[in-house]
Amino acid sequence: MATTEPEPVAERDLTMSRAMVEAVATEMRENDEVFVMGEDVADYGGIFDSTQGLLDEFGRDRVMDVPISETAFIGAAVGSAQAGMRPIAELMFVDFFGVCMDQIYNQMAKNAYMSGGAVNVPMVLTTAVGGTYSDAGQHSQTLYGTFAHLPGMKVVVPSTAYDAKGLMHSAIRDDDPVVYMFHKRLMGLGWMPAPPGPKTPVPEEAYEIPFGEADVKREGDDATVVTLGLHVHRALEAAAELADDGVEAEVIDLRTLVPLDTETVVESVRKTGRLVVVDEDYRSFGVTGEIVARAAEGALSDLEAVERLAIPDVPIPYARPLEEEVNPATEDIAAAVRRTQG
Amino acid sequence: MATTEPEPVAERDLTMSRAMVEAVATEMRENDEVFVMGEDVADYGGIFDSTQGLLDEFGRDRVMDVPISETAFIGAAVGSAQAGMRPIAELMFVDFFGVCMDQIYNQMAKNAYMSGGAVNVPMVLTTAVGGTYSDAGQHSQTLYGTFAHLPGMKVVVPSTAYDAKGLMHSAIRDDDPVVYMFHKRLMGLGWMPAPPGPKTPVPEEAYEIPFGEADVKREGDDATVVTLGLHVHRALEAAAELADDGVEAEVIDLRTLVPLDTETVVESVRKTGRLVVVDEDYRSFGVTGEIVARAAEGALSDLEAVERLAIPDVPIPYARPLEEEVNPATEDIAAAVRRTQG
Amino acid sequence: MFSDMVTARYYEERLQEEYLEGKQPAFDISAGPIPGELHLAAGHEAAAAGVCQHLRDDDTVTAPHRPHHVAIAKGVDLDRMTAEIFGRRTGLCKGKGGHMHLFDPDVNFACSGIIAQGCPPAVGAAMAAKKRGTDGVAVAYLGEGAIDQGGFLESLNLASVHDLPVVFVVEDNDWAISMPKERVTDVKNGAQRADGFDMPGVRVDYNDAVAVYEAAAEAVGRARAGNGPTLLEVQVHRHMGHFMGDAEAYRPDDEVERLKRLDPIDRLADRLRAEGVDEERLGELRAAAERRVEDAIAFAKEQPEPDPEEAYDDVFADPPEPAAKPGTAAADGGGDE
Amino acid sequence: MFSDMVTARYYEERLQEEYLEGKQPAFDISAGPIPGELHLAAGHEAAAAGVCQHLRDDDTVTAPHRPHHVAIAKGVDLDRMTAEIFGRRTGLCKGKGGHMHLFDPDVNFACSGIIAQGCPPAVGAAMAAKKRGTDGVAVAYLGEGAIDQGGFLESLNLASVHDLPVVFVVEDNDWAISMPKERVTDVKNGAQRADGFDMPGVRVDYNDAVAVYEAAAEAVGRARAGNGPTLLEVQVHRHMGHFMGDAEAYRPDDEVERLKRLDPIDRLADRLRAEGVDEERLGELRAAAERRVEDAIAFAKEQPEPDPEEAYDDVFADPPEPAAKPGTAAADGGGDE
Ligand SMILES: Cc1ncc(C[n+]2csc(CCOP(=O)(O)OP(=O)(O)O)c2C)c(N)n1
Ligand SMILES: Cc1ncc(C[n+]2csc(CCOP(=O)(O)OP(=O)(O)O)c2C)c(N)n1
Ligand SMILES: [Mg+2]
Ligand SMILES: [Mg+2]
Repeated sequence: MATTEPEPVAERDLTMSRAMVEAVATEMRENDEVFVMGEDVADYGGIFDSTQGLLDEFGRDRVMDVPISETAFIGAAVGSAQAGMRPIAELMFVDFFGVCMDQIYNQMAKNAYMSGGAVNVPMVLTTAVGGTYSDAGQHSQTLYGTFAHLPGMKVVVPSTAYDAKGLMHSAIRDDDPVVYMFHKRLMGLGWMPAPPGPKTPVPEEAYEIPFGEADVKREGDDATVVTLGLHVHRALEAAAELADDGVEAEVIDLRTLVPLDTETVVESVRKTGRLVVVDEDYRSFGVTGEIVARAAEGALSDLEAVERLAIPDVPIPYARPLEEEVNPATEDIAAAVRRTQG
Repeated sequence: MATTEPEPVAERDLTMSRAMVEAVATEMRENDEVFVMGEDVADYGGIFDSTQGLLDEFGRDRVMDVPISETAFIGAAVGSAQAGMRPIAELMFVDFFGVCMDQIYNQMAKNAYMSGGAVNVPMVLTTAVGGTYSDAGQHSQTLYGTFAHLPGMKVVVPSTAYDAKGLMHSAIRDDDPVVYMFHKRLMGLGWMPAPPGPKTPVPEEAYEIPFGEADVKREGDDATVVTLGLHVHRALEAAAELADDGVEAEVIDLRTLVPLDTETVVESVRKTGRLVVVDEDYRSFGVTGEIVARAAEGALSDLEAVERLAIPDVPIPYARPLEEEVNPATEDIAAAVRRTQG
Repeated sequence: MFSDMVTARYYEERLQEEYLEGKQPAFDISAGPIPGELHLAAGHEAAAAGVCQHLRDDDTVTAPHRPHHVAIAKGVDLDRMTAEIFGRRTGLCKGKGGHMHLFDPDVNFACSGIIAQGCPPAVGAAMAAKKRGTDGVAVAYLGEGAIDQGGFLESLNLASVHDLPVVFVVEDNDWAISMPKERVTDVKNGAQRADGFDMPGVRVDYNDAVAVYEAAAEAVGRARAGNGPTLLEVQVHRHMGHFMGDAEAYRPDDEVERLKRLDPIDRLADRLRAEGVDEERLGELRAAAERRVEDAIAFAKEQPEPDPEEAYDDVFADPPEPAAKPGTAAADGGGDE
Repeated sequence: MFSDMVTARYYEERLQEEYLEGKQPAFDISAGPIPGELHLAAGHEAAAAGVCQHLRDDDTVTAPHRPHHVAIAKGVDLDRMTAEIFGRRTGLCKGKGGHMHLFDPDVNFACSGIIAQGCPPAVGAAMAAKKRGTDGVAVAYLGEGAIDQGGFLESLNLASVHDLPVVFVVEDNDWAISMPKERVTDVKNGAQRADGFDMPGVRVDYNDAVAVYEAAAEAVGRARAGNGPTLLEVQVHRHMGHFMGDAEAYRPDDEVERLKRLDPIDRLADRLRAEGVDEERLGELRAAAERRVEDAIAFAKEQPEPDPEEAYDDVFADPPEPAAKPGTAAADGGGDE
């Protein structure tokens, strides 16, 4: 699947949620088999605006509110996808995966393989991830590693409106199940101000962003910062600070965890020799470990320093000073990069 | 909690399942608050003999068959643990976690933290893991990384009868939730012959094996093989072969994933400079990545070669040649160690 | 009952004030003195007070994401609960749990923000009571939106087959966030779910504390006597948004006004007046409730925030030895830092 | 119906033979021509044949861990299914799925080894049929042990509220492995679960194909006409162990003998005889069934095993570019190997 990045005819600055919805609406117009299912996706338009406006245009048959029965409706998405439709099912918060994981990982993700390719499951599972607003232990996780670990699903994590739209087009058109994780803090919600980064110019036309291609957001020779989601923006901020002190950090936004663009990471590490991995998942047995391992496998002799920043293997606490302590901040990233120098 | 390894007064060779049941029975005799719940744990004695004989001694009130409702009964274990009892709940195959993960990771694992320590959840979740007998994609996984990744549960994986008993005593006495993962192929079932390793001498008295202490099964200077569960035995076999060629591999059995004994791994890597990590979980975003990352963090300058062997990010296939291909074999381990030499 | 209800109502009103005040001029979920989401229960009080009136401290209650009225009726320490909601170190959970995760082991109260997932632990508490031969009971609260969730349905069966002392209390406020119940289930009476599990199902059709009290007397009595579980559905009303900040565009304009005319507190007050309780006494009870709430809020606001370092405590009760903060170089066996 | 039933019965008997033969003298699950676990359905045939008789190729069926009789009744290709069970490359799933994971998209058949998890996808297939305006229906099979599982119970509600064309078929063989149903539910009639969801629940109390056929005519007809789902429970009998190798120590000694006297195939044969079908014709049908089964087994045994390298295919339909085997150095961007 090649990238089709058109010359932008008309571009507007969009929030991430608008960009995501625009892709869904475009695909729904072009393909009657695409429909949306989830809790509060119709009249409410998605708790995080992920389906805003779709009910008005497409009606209740294609934008379906469903009972609070994630196993039943995500499984129904699997069944309708196997029947050839292209459902988009929303798991309101990724933290709720525990009530429906069997449908996600034992059916959705494995049916293609277990059937030897006889069936496909072309569906998108959208889900909100991330903290920073004191929603505590059951509503603030990203669980990036949990999903990326289990084979058979593609896992994508946009960090900008531009990527949100292109990744959504690719996800809906993909013949495999795609887990599309959008970070609440980046969506541009009226009630949860986003940092400046995620709102970007977005072309009006449809375009795809191919899976498995990381985005080098900023080039630099002194250290490689590998990250995704919210922390792309924190890493860029840290890199700007570091640049003032003459330290040039390369910032890589993975964009997709499965497939993972190891090559871009390894090439960068060959160049910089210093690796800092940052994410908002739990530290151990997750994304940061995997990136370090891939770098070690691919560029061990060049690797001079390694740092990981992530949630330090504690559930996400509620009170602000506690949550801030465990969620890597811009200064933490800058400090980690500095530790790798010299 | 200090180790209490008594001078063996009387020792017998036991299978892993007998050793595990012996610990459970001993604790049940001493503490009325300990009880067992699960599917087919009563008359059947556990599909993998994990509760064999307990019904006869303790009766149906303390050895309870339950409906095929994992969310309800594992959640009931959480509730009774919070009320001060010490339930042992069995999830028949770890592969079924998807129907009950919310109770496991959002309640069992987090309630201590979310309550600021006001409540404890002293329960043991026993579960069968692993493949090698063509049980295909939904019944052959270990999911080591999936459980170890999510904070708040201790995760233990015995590889011998001696460890199975000691870890079970520790697990029941521990005030935290402990996930006790036993490998089917090691249990010593009549219908699934175990390799020779897991059947070991086991003292009759109760003893604990403290969590977070890896076991150096074999010392060596040329390479460090870090592993657990079934692959401890394959690694030891490989090490024996390698020794014939003059390559001395150190074999480390992690025994517990949470807490993880980083120190033993790092020390060994400092000595050997070569790290081979082997397990039966999916390769990416799992155990092997974490161990490599910890070694890189702790001994980067000593690290000269890294290899990972695990299930190569595919669901477990059914046919024997396929399953054998994806599950690291003794020769694969030997070959990986050889690749790190020179 | 009246005291619990007016306390709960005033509590929610005051929390709403505190919460929104900190979010002026623009609503920003991260601003103001109360962190996070806030689900308030004004209009639900009868379901809490009518049932919990029958409970002792050693009975267990689990509540869902909308827990304050139930916690108050169950006797949770109001000062420490409020401190928790304000994210303070002396809160029930040292500021780690917050409004959806209130734990008070002294009165066996807990809550969880995941739909229906309080049900299985309540069944477990009942199982413990039965095994220990006490006459303790457990009550699991859930919303009508939760009756479609597997965790609840499985719990009905487990409680039924073991005749466990559990009462499931469904608070039917007709809405699950923006979804009216007709859109998500064919069943008009949630208590009907009991039929498939050979369990008594009872519905209280009016938002009325006395009716709840009477139905609960039977259900709790049945459980306490060892005769097994009951499913009790209670009509309640959601006077506020699903959470604070909910614009409620999905809701008919006049619905809340209409519901407020059926206010369960007014209804109980009328009843008490009819039984001869005079206006003065009611006023005193209200005033006492308000004082208690004001005191709790004042207490909470005085409390210190937790120290960032405390984030690393309490993951485990039995910490690994040597105790080490997860994620630090020490825990990782050294490093190049 | 008779043909499907005798085919299924003979199939299970022959698989049992093949399976156990390879496991002499000591039972070793990893030995012999058929890999893995094996759950056989002798005694369940009426539930499969009686329902599937009403189905077309474009109707969807999902089955659980005990799927062969249903697959046969649904018209799954017997040769390729058998090759799959023998773990061969020309099997339905190229040897990747095996006996619990048979997929035949030509007749819209699938199965899953996780209890009750075939129900939601069946609801989804029915949803697709409804959205597309076809009159297709979906049937989800499950055991009586699965009626306590959330995934089934949630599916009842979802199917009911959208009036979807689904029939849930519970095969009640009284056992869930070693657990008799009285131990795990208070409900004697599993169809009663429907009551809590405003859905018709029907039970066929005898292991009788004609009775199943009639009940299914109504249920499938109702679904096809757009009138919504039905829960149908059918009494069946488990003539064999839960899986091959099950010592069945938990089972009363004479139970199987007793059940065999109620054999649904004998019962149907009697009925056919009474309707004038002569012995010779029945014999021909049996012989044809046996030939078909023998051919399928012979076919399967001739097929090649898959090549180890094939283990890396089919994880994704749209593989990432450049296509790479997961876990190899290429996929990992080089390495020190
Ligand atoms: C498993 C799960 N799914 C979805 C949610 C998100 N959610 C929180 S409250 C709610 C609505 C609950 O409605 P109801 O049970 O009627 O309670 P009410 O809010 O009306 O009191 C939803 C969908 C959740 N917390 N858990
Ligand atoms: C979620 C889940 N829990 C447990 C199992 C293990 N298991 C497989 S079959 C079975 C018994 C099923 O009984 P029933 O549904 O009555 O079907 P039967 O075997 O009698 O045909 C169990 C417990 C499973 N596969 N999935
Ligand atoms: Mg509600
Ligand atoms: Mg059964």
